[in-house]
Amino acid sequence: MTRTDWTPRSRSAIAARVAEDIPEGWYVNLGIGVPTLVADRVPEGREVIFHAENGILGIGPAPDPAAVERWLVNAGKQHVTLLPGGCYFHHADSFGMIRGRHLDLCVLGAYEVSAAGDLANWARSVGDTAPAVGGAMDLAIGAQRVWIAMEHVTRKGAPRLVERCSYPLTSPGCVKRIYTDLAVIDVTPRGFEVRDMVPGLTLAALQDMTDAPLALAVAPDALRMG
Amino acid sequence: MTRTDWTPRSRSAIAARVAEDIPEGWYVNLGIGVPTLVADRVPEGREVIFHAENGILGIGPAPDPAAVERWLVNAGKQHVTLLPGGCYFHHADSFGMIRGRHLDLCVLGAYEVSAAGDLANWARSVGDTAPAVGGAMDLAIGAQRVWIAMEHVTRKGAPRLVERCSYPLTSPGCVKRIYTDLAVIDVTPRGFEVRDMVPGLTLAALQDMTDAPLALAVAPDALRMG
Amino acid sequence: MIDKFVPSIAEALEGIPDGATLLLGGFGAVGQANLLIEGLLETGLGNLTVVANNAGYGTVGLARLLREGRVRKLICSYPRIAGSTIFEELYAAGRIELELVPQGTLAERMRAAGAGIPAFYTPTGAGTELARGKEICDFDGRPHVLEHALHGDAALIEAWEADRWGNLTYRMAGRNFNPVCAAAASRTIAQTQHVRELGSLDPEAVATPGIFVDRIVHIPYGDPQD
Amino acid sequence: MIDKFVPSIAEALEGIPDGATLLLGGFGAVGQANLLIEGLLETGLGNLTVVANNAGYGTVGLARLLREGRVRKLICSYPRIAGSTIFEELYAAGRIELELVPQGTLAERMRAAGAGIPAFYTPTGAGTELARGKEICDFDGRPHVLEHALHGDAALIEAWEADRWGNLTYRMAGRNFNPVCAAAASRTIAQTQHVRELGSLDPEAVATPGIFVDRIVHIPYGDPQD
Repeated sequence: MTRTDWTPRSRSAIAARVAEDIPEGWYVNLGIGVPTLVADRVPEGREVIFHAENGILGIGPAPDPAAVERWLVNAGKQHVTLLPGGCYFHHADSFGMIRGRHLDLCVLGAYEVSAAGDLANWARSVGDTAPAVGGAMDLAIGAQRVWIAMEHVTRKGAPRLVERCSYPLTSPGCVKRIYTDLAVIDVTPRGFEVRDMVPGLTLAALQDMTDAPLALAVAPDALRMG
Repeated sequence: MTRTDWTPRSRSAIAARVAEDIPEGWYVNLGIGVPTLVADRVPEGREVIFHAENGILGIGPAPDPAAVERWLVNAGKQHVTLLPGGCYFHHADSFGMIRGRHLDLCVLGAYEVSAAGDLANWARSVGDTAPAVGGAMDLAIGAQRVWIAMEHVTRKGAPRLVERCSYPLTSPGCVKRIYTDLAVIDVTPRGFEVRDMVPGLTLAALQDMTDAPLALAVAPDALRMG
Repeated sequence: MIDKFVPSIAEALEGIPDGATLLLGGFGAVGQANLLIEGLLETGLGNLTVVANNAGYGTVGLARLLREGRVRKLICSYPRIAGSTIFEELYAAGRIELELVPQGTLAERMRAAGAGIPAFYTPTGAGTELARGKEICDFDGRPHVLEHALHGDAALIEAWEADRWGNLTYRMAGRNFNPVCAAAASRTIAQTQHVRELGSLDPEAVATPGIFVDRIVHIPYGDPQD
Repeated sequence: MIDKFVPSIAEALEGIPDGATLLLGGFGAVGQANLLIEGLLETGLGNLTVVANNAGYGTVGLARLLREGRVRKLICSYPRIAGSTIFEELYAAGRIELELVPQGTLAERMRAAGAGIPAFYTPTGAGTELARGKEICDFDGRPHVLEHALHGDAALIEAWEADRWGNLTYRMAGRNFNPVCAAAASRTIAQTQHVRELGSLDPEAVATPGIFVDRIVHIPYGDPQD
């Protein structure tokens, strides 16, 4: 594949594509990386309430560098702001919200997602280096919906959408939808179903970069090209 | 026993006797009845922090009837006041404090206490009438110490300190000390031990009104007559 | 724009099904969502399971709902009504089922439901009639009872202040079970004494974050009566 | 008069035994009781088990304690130190034991310890490496992991304001694990930025009631650095 007829979405464009699908009024937790970018791409005037594991609801845009509040960081330890209507609570209450299924959505990054919705995003292996899990497992089981935002393949070109995860699982069967630089794909009882692809990309070409069968989404209004 | 050489303690005097034994700085929950009276008998200048199950720490004296705050009631649904330094919290947090053993003391009323420290104070029988338990079982297992304040015998003269409770248990083995109108009695691994009695009362006479063996407390400083 | 306020009690209650499990905040006369509860009478709903600490207060709210025969089962710690025998009569006549739960276990079971914990062990009630038939397990040599989360189809609660995102504060002892119920139900409906602009509540002092609240009605009824 | 303030860090830490289990509040650079933690170095204590979300921040606090070899075991969700490889090196060299716990389970295990719940079931981690060897039980057709309370011999926390009864507030994201640790330890030691008169904190906005706090040191260090 030396030439392609399509342009992958940028990280920011993936985030925008995710943001487009978030309805007003949802409570949303954003993971580190591309997911974090989603907050800035929510369409103007649409109220979405962002949650951070470290006890914040109602996170606003990044602060003016000249006016950083050093006591206000998100779960990625970045400085943030609080919107009017935001509030603070402690870690047990915060994970009560997560585990208790009060979040409408969590957007996470991933190493791999399987056709059964298994998520691997916390460790590339177990044991060889100091492992760290953070809140990934709580978010994966707790949010009403888990959406993944990631590159479709690794830097070496290996598929990240796979028949079976090779990395340690974060949670089995938790992923509902995947937003990559090439496509938006639902995880259904029938496996991966493509909702949209970037212009110029074909299902056959996408399948070549995917390690599990792809089908086009059956609902006619679900498939959107471009 | 038509004549006695002793005067039983009044309800208020029982409360005062309990209050005398509460050191400064203890966190204390008071049950309904005689225990409630303990708050007003704490020696002047001694700071004791009173807890109510319905989410209050730092309860102060009863309010001036002309200035009752209708949003401030204790677990007995009486209007109370809040001391400077008091605060509010919800019921799950309140019972977390109780169950988590953060209270130094709970003073409760009782129908019966056994020589093993079993407490019966929530129901006279099970099933014949609508039963109600409230927070009694949580307080009985949760406080660091459970002290009982009650009359030594029932109105009909039957002992309330017994070998074995006949009423349904609130919790087995939880009572540490009993303050009655006649005596102060520790519950020890050896059974009931008398710490003090009202003036004029003899151990033999007290034993007559008690359904389990009594001994004098062994520690010399623990026994105080008067 | 997110706006959880609805103009009428009828709209606030819309969608609660017959036979629903309802969680009611309040303790004594304080913090009872009486007007929401009485609104249920207009809806014609019946066959309800009600979770509440008491069986109502006076002749309003839950006491009326009971009198009108709308409640099939009561899950409760202290099923008494001040100055009324409504509950006792229903119970004696076998016209209502009662599940008696220690007050702290009642609070913790709802807290568990809100926090995604399906079951937990508690020392409360071990060795008593109320543990009969339940799974018992020893921890640190002490028996504990396995208790299950208590989830509601709807919670009816009373707040002091509310903003359009559903952030709530309570007043003094009016907090009690209200925040616990709010988190434990599929839909949480609040009546509030005061309406506040978004951003005017102290983010450090919001007692129930809006994520737990679905609908709010402004009912400035004044102080609780008793 | 109750007064939980002590004049020095050394006095605040007095009585913590060698080999103790310490609960440390803080998330990222915010809300870390760094000066208390570094005070441990002066005491000569070692062989510690430390419960904390991260393995420290920068080169202060827990990071220093680790570098000095005082920690035998770390119970942690995300054992990384921004800008440092201290933990990784100790771990690779087999000089420290690690118990990796999902962040929400870490918070809930401490919450359980504070609330007298010895064990609970959680969906977090089911079907993953982190559930290996643990008791699994299905609720509502979903597997759950039995997790145990995590209790500390001491908690070292950071507050924004404190009064002499030990009531605490936190600042913004500085709340995080601090209130959770405070309730879960046998002795809780707080460093505070501000000292307040008793009665000047809003009773509706106290985040940690004084019942959970044993000693306080006034350490007005300013804003967290990173």
